[in-house]
Amino acid sequence: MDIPRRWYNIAADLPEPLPPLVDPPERDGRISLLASILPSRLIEDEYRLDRWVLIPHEVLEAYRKLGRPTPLARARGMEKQLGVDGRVRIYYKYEGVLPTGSHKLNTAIAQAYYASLDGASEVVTETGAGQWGLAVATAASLFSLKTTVFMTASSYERKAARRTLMAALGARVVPSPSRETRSGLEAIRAAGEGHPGSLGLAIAEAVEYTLADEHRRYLPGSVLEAVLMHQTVIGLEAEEQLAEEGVEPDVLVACVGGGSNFGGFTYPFLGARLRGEAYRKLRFVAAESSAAPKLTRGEYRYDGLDSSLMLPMAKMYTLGKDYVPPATHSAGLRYHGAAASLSLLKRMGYIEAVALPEDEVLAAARRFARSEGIIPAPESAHAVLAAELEARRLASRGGGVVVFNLSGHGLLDYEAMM
Amino acid sequence: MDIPRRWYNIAADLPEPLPPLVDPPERDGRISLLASILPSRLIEDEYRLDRWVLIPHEVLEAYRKLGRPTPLARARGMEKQLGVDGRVRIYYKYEGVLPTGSHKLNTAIAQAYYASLDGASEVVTETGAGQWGLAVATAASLFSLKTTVFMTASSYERKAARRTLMAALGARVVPSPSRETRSGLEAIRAAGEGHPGSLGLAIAEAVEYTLADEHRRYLPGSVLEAVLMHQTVIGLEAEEQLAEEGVEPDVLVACVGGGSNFGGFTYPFLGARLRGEAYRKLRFVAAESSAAPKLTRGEYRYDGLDSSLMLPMAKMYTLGKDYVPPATHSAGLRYHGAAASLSLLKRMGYIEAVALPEDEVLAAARRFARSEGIIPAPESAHAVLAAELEARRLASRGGGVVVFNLSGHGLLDYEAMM
Amino acid sequence: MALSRPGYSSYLTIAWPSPSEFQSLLHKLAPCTDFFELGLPARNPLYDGPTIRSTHREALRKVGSRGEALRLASRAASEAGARFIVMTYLWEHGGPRGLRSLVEDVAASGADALLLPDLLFEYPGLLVEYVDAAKNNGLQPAFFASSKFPHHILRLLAGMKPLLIYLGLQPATGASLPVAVKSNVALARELIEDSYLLAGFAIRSPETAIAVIEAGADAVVVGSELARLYKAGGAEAAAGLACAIKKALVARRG
Amino acid sequence: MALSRPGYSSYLTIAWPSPSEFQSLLHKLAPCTDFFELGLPARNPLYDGPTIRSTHREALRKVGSRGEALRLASRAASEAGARFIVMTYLWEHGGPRGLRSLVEDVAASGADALLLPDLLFEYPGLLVEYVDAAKNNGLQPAFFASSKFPHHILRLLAGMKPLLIYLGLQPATGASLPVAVKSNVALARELIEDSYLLAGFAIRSPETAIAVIEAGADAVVVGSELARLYKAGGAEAAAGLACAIKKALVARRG
Ligand SMILES: Cc1ncc(COP(=O)(O)O)c(C=O)c1O
Ligand SMILES: Cc1ncc(COP(=O)(O)O)c(C=O)c1O
Repeated sequence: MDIPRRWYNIAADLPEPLPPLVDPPERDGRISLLASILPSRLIEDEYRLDRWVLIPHEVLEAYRKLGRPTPLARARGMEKQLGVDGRVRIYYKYEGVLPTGSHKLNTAIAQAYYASLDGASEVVTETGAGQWGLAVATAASLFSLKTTVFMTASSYERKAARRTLMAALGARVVPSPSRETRSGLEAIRAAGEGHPGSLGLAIAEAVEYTLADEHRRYLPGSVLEAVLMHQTVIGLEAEEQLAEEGVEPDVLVACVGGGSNFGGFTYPFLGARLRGEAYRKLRFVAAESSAAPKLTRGEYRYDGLDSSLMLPMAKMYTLGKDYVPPATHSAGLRYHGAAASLSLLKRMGYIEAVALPEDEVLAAARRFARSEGIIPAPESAHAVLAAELEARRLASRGGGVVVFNLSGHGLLDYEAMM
Repeated sequence: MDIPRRWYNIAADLPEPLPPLVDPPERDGRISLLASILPSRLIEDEYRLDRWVLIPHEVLEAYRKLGRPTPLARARGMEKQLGVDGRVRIYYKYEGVLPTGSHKLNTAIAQAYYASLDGASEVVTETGAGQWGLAVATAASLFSLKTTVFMTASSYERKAARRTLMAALGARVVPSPSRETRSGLEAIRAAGEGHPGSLGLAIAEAVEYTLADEHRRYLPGSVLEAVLMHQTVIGLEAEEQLAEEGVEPDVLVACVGGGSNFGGFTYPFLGARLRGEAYRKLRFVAAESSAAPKLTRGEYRYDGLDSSLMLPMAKMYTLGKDYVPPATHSAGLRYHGAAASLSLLKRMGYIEAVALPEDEVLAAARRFARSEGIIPAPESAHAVLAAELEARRLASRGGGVVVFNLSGHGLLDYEAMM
Repeated sequence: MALSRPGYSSYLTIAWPSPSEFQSLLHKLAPCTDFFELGLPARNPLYDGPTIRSTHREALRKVGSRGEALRLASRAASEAGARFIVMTYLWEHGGPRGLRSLVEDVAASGADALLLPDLLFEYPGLLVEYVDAAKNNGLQPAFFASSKFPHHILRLLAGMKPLLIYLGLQPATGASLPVAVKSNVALARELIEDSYLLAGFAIRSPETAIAVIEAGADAVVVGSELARLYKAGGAEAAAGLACAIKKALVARRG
Repeated sequence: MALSRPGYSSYLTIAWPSPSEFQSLLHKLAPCTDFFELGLPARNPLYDGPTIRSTHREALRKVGSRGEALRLASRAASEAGARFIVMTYLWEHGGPRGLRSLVEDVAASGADALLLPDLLFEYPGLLVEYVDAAKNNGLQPAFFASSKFPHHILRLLAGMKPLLIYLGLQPATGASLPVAVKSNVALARELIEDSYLLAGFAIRSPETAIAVIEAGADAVVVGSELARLYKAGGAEAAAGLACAIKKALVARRG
């Protein structure tokens, strides 16, 4: 099997048009800000009419060298452990083989390449636990770009591993709030030196820092349609791999933070379904954290992509941009909203969602580690648990095939496993 | 490209016969002990006349699901960073895509499967920093075996990540010295509770613990010829991948702890060279740590595989079984000897060796991370530095192709990068 | 009545900067404008950029009601002898329940069409009712599509014989035209076959306009840049750009 | 003179447990043994297992010199009318410089061959000299190969017309014969063509012996198990196993 040559843009096949990004009524200029801080080719990807978008050669090369195609594996150990073997077949697509250990690299590579096309010298982003920051630092180094990552101060202290790794990659990791931006200074002035930081504040700092120099570009890690599109390499590979196995899935499962691994994994299948070409009975299950249950408990409306309204608003399922989720190990699923296309498809009933509590998720992670030999990222473990539930359900109805996306490994999240 | 179906046994092609394992004159019965604690199929692999050994179906399946074939990548960033681009092409084979992050899993899977063939219920091993222990815990869980890992007490305290991950996989991780074995109790009695442990002691405990129950098997992580043979999947894949690229290498480089990733990577090429079939001018460079410079400074003689002479002796380059290397981050390269076949080939001039100091190695690791986007394990970084040196040398002589094995990622060794 | 190909359209917010200035600006632009797109002042012009948004805010202070605004548009256009379509967000008019009366009012103003940018995004189920209402009132339907739009819906819209399909290219604000914009226009052209394709957003020079036309659009519309120029250099400056674009298009058709 | 096919060989350490017991044990085994492999007592019998090693330690205490041991072997064998080869480590005889005198002494003892297990592993460069010395002294060469052995060297050895090539199967100590042992024997057979293939180590029952012969060996040798049986049940017990194996082999040839 080879790497797909094209990304899939589901907007072309949606049953209804995708509501566009808009400026907040009370805060103009967010869209044009976006257009001026993002790599311009990313903006193009975000506003693409084409169903298929050619993956640039340089990105393909990087995909190949970093481990794409990623494996699709039969989860025989999991089947046995669940007692569904013989009736239900479970497969998983494994993105943890990528060097930063998660799917985040798929879009980071494209975005860093795009920044280099703009003649940028530096990329900038924010990070919580560090998955995205590490992916950006990695991708940036591949295209010889400097990296500055605003890392929430509390994570900066507690997540020494990813911070050190980013630094080893040459990234400058700045605890946020910092004294490098007006937003940072204001926060420090208001709350004192001990400010733990927040993702909203880190975004504001990253954007402000990006704006201060025209050779900087800001890279977003999820939620944008372009990001979901970049991730469709996952699903496109999976589709071909399942075909090679001669397998027709009954349910696809992935976890949802902003929606990029879910969209990346399911959209190629969902698109074929929407076009009426295949997968008539295929179900799509989104596994979210009960700490941030936007798809199951959120409202469908326009809301800010970030709490500080630095970025535009999207029409999506949201818990409100100021929602503060309870502490969990799954930092990547704490986002308050879900990508516009995913929200639309959920709204229309094409996608089902389930919110899962962390203790059960981590128990599933342990079961999976023992039965399959891979320690899942806490985020990805939501997909594991949801897949277990689906497998059990199928088993009680005569059998079937569950395929889920294992978006990353948990080697650096070992505290979650304690 | 598909996974190789067979392992390659270089003993069949060596220019001179491989000196066999022997019992220490002063300590009988080590070979028969080995035969009774190892999985019997592993013993068969260790005493194999065949040049090619079929990989069991179950092992192949596990290889596939866990990410084999692993990628072979062109290191364009590294070429550019070294200033040799245009003259020297550098490639690396990347074993870090495997779920525990290193090549160790290639043999752990085979060995755990072999243990299951014996009807064993539990596998046992020792570990220092935890790479091998984690690989065993992972492989064992795939074959539904219990795992007990004796981890040197000092690492047990300091390496919480790998310890926790092993536990998450269901392994019982016991700090050594423990109170579970006679050897452990004696060590505690002699040195008190604060005993930091040693690999020799951990081996002694693991062997003793294995012997206490016939359903236990002991799994060795390197040095044995069978282990090197299992690792030849690396080189066999690389050979095919290079052929697909239309590339003929000039130098192959890998790091050496006990020799398993070096042998696994180079032997398929070296074998073809020994048989006179190809690679007439190919050079083979072993990168060792100057903290344990057996190939460059050791003696070629029979010596114990472990300091406590629990296991037999092998004829090898050795610094003496009681050699205590200075502290380094490259725990996997601190071994006092090198596999028998590797030592023989070094002795005969087929393999060159270079000992590298840790500070330069870690600097190379950082350069590689920045230019290639992968954070190498400190062990693997020795191969990176040696490859840099070879690339520079080739560049000054008109150019060529360097291929090295990147045996693992350094995500869990971030302290080394600080 | 069909629109000219290639065509050039000027967007203005009705009553901006004031009713009289609006009227004279329209007058000034009319000779170089094939048809106007006139926006009803809105509280929340959702899909518009900052420049247009501010025109809405200012215009809102100048006209009291929809009726008043439409009468102003109607008067200005007929005095200038210009064709026009009206653009407004359905949301501003009470959503679905406001549709029919809105269509009637717009039809009464002499507009060729009513363009509701939020129709398909926020009220996709209202498509048939909108087309029906438009036709019943002597309007041709006009549709707003984004550059991230389902292909089957573009085809469906084309099948409804609209006056035009407006393709929003936002937010391509770079100086040179990004490749994706060209490919979006070309693909839209393919999907809607010979329907009239009006492309807008982010056009501010004759070169860009030509590029968009060459990619497959029938017409381009300029809005923000006209407002900016007007603020900077008055009606002359705005008309300068409009006429330069119109000239370039005519020259190209040659 | 060629060895019989299939053949059975008993290994004994010369002078173990004592010169006289050795002599009578050999006598007892002779009727069922096609040829003996007699080991010169060694200080460090490198490749041998614990049982044989202890026989060496004990025997060393009973004989003073190589000459004495060889005379004992010679006498015992001729009295029993048995053929024998002598096994010893070259290392024990001063290595390379001791080779010629060792060969002469062994030839003088009436042995058919001198087997030096460490020759090819520790002194691979001495191969030609060994073959030369052996032939000059009326001995046929005999070689020891392990089950992890270069194929080209096995072929080379076969080309030297040896009396036998001994294939060490160690340390296959399981009850049933592992698959690898069978495939090793079969492959060795293929590589050495019709050279005489003697297989040893870890054989302790007629069944294993038959299996090894069926896999392609010409003969099997038993050592450790004979020593164990002798210690446990005397010469009768040892002969019991030897004769059972011999009988099984003959029956099979039937
Ligand atoms: C391993 C992993 N999986 C999933 C997610 C969730 O993000 P998304 O929904 O964009 O895939 C994250 C985010 O950090 C992650 O790190
Ligand atoms: C990543 C990595 N590379 C290399 C080694 C060295 O071992 P070997 O020489 O057996 O490949 C180790 C051992 O732990 C390791 O973890």
